[in-house]
Amino acid sequence: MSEYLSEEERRAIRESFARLLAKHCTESDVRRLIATPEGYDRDLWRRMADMGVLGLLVDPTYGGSGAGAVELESLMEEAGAALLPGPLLSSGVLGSSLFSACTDDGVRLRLLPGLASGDTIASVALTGDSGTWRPDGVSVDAAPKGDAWLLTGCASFVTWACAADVLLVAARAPDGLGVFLVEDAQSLAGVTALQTHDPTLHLSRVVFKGVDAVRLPGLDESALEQAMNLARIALAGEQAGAARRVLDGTVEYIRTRVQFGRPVGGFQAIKHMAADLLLEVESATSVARQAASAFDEGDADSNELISLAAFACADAFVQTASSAIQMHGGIGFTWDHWAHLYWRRARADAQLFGGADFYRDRYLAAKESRNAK
Amino acid sequence: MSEYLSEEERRAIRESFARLLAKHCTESDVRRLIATPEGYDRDLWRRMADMGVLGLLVDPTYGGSGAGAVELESLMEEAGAALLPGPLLSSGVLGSSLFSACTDDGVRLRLLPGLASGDTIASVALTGDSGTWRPDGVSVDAAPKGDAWLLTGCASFVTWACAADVLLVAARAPDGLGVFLVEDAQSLAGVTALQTHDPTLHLSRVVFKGVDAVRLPGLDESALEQAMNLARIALAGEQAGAARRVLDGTVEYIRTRVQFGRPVGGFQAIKHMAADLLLEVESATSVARQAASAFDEGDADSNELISLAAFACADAFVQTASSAIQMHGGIGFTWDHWAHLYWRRARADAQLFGGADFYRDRYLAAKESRNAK
Amino acid sequence: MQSNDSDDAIDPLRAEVRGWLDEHWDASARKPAHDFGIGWRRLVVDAGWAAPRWPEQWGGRGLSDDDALVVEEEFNRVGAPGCGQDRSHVSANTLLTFGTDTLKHEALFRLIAEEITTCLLYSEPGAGSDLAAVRTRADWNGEHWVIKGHKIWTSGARTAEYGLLLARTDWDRPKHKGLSFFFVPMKQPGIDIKPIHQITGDSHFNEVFLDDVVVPASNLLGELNEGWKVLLVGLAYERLIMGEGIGERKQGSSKDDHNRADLISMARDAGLLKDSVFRRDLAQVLAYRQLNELNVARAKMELGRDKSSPLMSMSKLAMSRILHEEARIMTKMLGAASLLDGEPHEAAADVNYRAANAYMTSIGGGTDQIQRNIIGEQVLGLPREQEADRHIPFRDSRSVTG
Amino acid sequence: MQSNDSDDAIDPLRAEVRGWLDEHWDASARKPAHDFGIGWRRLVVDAGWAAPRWPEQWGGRGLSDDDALVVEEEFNRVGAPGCGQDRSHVSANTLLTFGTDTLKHEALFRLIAEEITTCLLYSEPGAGSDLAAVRTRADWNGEHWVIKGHKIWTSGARTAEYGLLLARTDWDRPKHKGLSFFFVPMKQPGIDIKPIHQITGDSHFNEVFLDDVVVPASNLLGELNEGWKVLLVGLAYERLIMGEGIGERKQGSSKDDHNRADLISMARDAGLLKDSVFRRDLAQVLAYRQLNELNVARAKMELGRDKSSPLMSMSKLAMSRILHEEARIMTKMLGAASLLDGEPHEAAADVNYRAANAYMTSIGGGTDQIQRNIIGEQVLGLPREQEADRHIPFRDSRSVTG
Repeated sequence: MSEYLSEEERRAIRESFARLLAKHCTESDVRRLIATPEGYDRDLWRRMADMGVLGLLVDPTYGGSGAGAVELESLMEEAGAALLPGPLLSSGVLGSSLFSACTDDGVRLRLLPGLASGDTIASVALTGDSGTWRPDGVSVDAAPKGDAWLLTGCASFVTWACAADVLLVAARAPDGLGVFLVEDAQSLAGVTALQTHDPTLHLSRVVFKGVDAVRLPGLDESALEQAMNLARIALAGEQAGAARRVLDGTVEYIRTRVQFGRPVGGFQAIKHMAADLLLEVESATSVARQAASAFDEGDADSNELISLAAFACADAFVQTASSAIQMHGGIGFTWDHWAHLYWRRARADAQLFGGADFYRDRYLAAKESRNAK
Repeated sequence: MSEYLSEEERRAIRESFARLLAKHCTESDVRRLIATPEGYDRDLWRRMADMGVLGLLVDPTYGGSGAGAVELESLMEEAGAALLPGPLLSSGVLGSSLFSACTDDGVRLRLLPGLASGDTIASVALTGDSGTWRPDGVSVDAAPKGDAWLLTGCASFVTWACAADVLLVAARAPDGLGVFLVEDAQSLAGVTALQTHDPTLHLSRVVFKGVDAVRLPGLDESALEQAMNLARIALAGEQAGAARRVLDGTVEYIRTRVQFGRPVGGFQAIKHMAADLLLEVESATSVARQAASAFDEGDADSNELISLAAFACADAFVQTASSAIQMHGGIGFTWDHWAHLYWRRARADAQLFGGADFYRDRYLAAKESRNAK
Repeated sequence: MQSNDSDDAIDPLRAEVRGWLDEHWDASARKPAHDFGIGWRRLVVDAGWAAPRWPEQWGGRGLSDDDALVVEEEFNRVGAPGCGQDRSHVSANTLLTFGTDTLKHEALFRLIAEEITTCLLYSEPGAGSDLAAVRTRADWNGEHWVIKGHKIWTSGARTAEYGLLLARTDWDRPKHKGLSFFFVPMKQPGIDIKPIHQITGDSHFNEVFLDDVVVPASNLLGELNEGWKVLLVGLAYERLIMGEGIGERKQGSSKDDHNRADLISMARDAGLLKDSVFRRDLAQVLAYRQLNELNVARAKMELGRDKSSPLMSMSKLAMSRILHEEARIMTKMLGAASLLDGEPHEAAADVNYRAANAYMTSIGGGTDQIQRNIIGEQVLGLPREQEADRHIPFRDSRSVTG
Repeated sequence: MQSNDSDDAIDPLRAEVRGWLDEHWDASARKPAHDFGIGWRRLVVDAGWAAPRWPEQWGGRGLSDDDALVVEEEFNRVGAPGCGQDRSHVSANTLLTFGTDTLKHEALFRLIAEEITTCLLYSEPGAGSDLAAVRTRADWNGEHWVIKGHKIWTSGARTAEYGLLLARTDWDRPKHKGLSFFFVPMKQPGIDIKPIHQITGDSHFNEVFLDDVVVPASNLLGELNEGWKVLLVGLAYERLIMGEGIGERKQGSSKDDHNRADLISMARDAGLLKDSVFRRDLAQVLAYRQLNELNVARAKMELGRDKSSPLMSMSKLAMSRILHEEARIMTKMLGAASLLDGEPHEAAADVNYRAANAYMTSIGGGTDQIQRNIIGEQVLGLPREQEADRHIPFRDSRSVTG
């Protein structure tokens, strides 16, 4: 947990963020943004910066609040609940943590303040067409060219590249994986926007045909893995928060929807579905938070918990959003109802950074190695 | 389907068998038999022989009715429903079909009439301690010794060896798997009765330290597989019939058990469990019967259907018996209630001849090879 | 059932159908042999082959079920459409059973000739699972029925000639006892049709607003206030059809009508057929579908082709699981690619469409939960769900009082 | 919550407990330091450590929850038993809250010193999930209460000093309103105890037949006809304890008390850790257990150690799934060997025992279905299940009339 934020400050920023989203990220806001090419709300982005959300992970030296995974997870629960569209995960989590881990203070000084203030948006290219988000899925090669590097290859499923000012690219250098900075990302050729199933998520495919880039010192495979871990925790928080909101909304509906002369939530078939979902939602919340706390504390079981959070939260959100449509009946099958927006997000979140079965296996492997000791 | 039995004869024998079991294989009969060392009812065995049940698969030349898998499956539904204990599957199915496939008419003339009349009981040793019931699980070796053979090794999970007059042993000969006959099985040394989870099932482990045996000509790996297929169909029928009986009994209970002022079957949680179980039971019945019919017709998809029946019927019976205990509540948790007897049989049947996951994979492999064509 | 094709044993009916088809249908070109001046389906109707089980008065031939199947077999053999309407045309069968002669003369032949279509005006925003709670009203003004109300989940509303309408004709009786069933002429003022955008992206369904819509007395089906009985006949058909998997058609989409997923080929292409975890899931999903097919086949064998059976009522429930699970495993096969959608990403678009469209079966035509009630109550004989407003005047029900 | 062990910062309470333990407990030998002439637990009671949250009058020290936890920590640190009864002893807490002074003087100290035990006389053959339908009667004969009835699922009936009994004292009130709660002295004639043979093979429970059993007036807990309220306190405790997995103890069997399965080691021994299908199942089962532990830990953190929370009410339901799934995966690990049982086949016996015993959690102490009702109604605020006989005189209920 953060050395910089007190318990009260932490609660306060979460509450402020929740209020902000309740005001500027309603369902109709989300639907409005879906129809825009940008896909996110620049004003809201600015407000999030002012509130310290964008610089949450950034050290105070560079204008951030220097908070940790616990605070991040907590805010992501709110972001998930509101179905917030935009590059928070890309820029505020992956970008911030990668730049922060860079050992070149010049880079940090140049980039981090912009990320924290919202003036600069970062996008991170982590995987190729295989979409595995594993080191072996990286399909960009980096070749030295004087002091700089030349990138060749292809990255896909790049989140919010469309909105990015700078692009960070995981690429294979002669000495192993590294992270490379492409500035002025908006003028980069070879970026294709991909049509997505979840309209609140923007993805791009980027083809590099000899693109000049700067290698960020200090960012090896393990630094990348740390940044990914933060992103996994953030995503788990988003899923837990979104799942809870879906359940709340569904419970509200079944409490009031009358069929056969009484509210449908009084029928066991529906009531028991809700009870089972609550268990999933509470479990998702518990593990997302505990994974965050273990990460911040550097606990020995933090990898295990992050993997557990990754699949448990993904499954919980998919199950909750899927059941929600069923529990709403016909109205849940309409485009104008909110349920399918969450359902699409749930399906998308379940694929980002690798599927549930991958993390299930990774979780078991972590438990095995602890068991063997 | 049989050339010897008419549609009416088939229905008649099933109905007679059902009446016989209703009279002589009630729950209290089963409980009484569980407490005896033999574990089955010799009088009932005799009556089953008289009715033609034991000689069902035996050619009329040898005193049987020469029926096929369709008739067998149909009777096994009744046997399963009544939780019939005894060597029907060992002697009436595996034994009969192996001897029938033997190309030595002398063997057939000597053994089959006894099997059909119930005077001779056969047990078949098919697997070793691994309990896979696959060719690679056979752990008895057969070495030639003049005209005869010498068996060495070990077989386990041998059904009803305790009751057997003759033992058929799958063993590895120099030229491949074969089937070997050990007569006077009751005086065979090295037979240990195994304590079983399902008290209606008797199993033994048999250690062969150079036992004299006769090789049955014509019985190679493929003949063994045919016999196994009949046994799988029989077991599927048993499972389908038992599952249906369990569901019927459970529905009867929840129709009459009053809690909160009304029958518990009126509560959706219970009602919907019953509806879901009905789907499983009907599916089990459909596939067991269709597998039998495809086997008799020599259909191209008969292996596929037999594998499907193997896991679908196993899963259906386990699910039905497990849910039945839950649906009965406290009374279902008592030894004196019938539910756990079926539950134990369901768990046992799910292991005999290999587990559900094995057959699921085998089913897919069969579908693949048809799909590739 | 015989399908003996040897000429020496052919039965006279089969010979007659065959002769008629030889004369009128070009089997190799799969089209009528000549231009007969009328549409092919009308030709079939006029010859009495469209609904051979029906009485001659209404265009049938009064054939037994077995004989009718002979006619269908012969039509199928040469790929000629138009037969079997007595088995599969829900509206026409409802009309035959419950309609007035006036209405039958007006609509029956055109329906089975498929010259006109119908739509279903059953569900309402407040009457989904609880269909008997409809509040659309039909009042007799001395001359004709006047309809006022708001219907939902109506497909084909714009093209339909008639709407099959469930409306309340007596508010003082209990909910099931005050409903009547009408054939509403759809081409008239007062009917406002608004498409519903579904989560699949399709707009297959509509909302239909009825404002002082008029219906002649002869368009009442069955007795006044006995509309619930008429409805049940139609619903039973709908569920049966969904159970056979027709619900998985991509109605309203640009895709083929029959696009069952070939999961094995997909898995092979995705290189997943050697992944043992995936194999187990795949085998189970294939099993669900095959078991349902075996159930349907057994039901048909045991009970004859057009009777309903306990197995049939389970089939829709089974199909719901099949479609959801198939979509799930297909999503797994695609992995990250399922994040995509739209024309450039055809496989993803297909999977995502299927995942959404599976709800059409698990919700439409009676939710899975309602299906389980039906199976529990009507098949297993378990006590009915308590229905607070079943026996009180509908105007006092919570559906009205809120 | 602090567990600062440095001597300079030690708080006076911690110092006192530590001093007392130093004097009375031999930490290395894990036994009392001397023979004090009375049992260890009585020594702890007399010192006020057994239930430090309780008022001094009843053997406590009136400590806050935080302070009481300090006492428990110190006891745990040296492995001394006997502390924490104010948190975990269901009967004693019920007695403290609802009992008469007479009864408290008679039983309270002996209970928390564990010199006597109690048993629960709640369920009846006709009152399982519907506990309020009990038909055991308590009638006042002018001198004392006379009990007549048939109870079931009572563990420890033979050794118990008291039975906590729910009985009907007014048949003209609705079912929940005519019940009273008694501490019944068990060592008296008229009580007949018959063991129940469970599907596990154990006989952990009994049926208890009560025939004109007498109970003094002072053994009524709470108000007359307010027994339901007393009961709810005890039930909440029972569920909480099951949710923490104590229900998986093999009570009554010859096995250890705490035998959580080490599934990873089992899988390794079975050579299954490289089987990817098995790995997925195993990971999921381990996840269920760990998620439940995280839920329980969060609930405790958020709400303090001895308050109940929505999470706690879910824990028993979660544990039910965990135990069934663990048994299932263990069965899979054994494969054919699970056909066996009994002493010569220890692994099989263990697995088969677990598979059967899992029902103790999914049925006992409120079935999974009842738990889902509770979560839906009490946590999510959904409408109550309709209860046909909730508001009528109990003698007119179907539980009585059949």
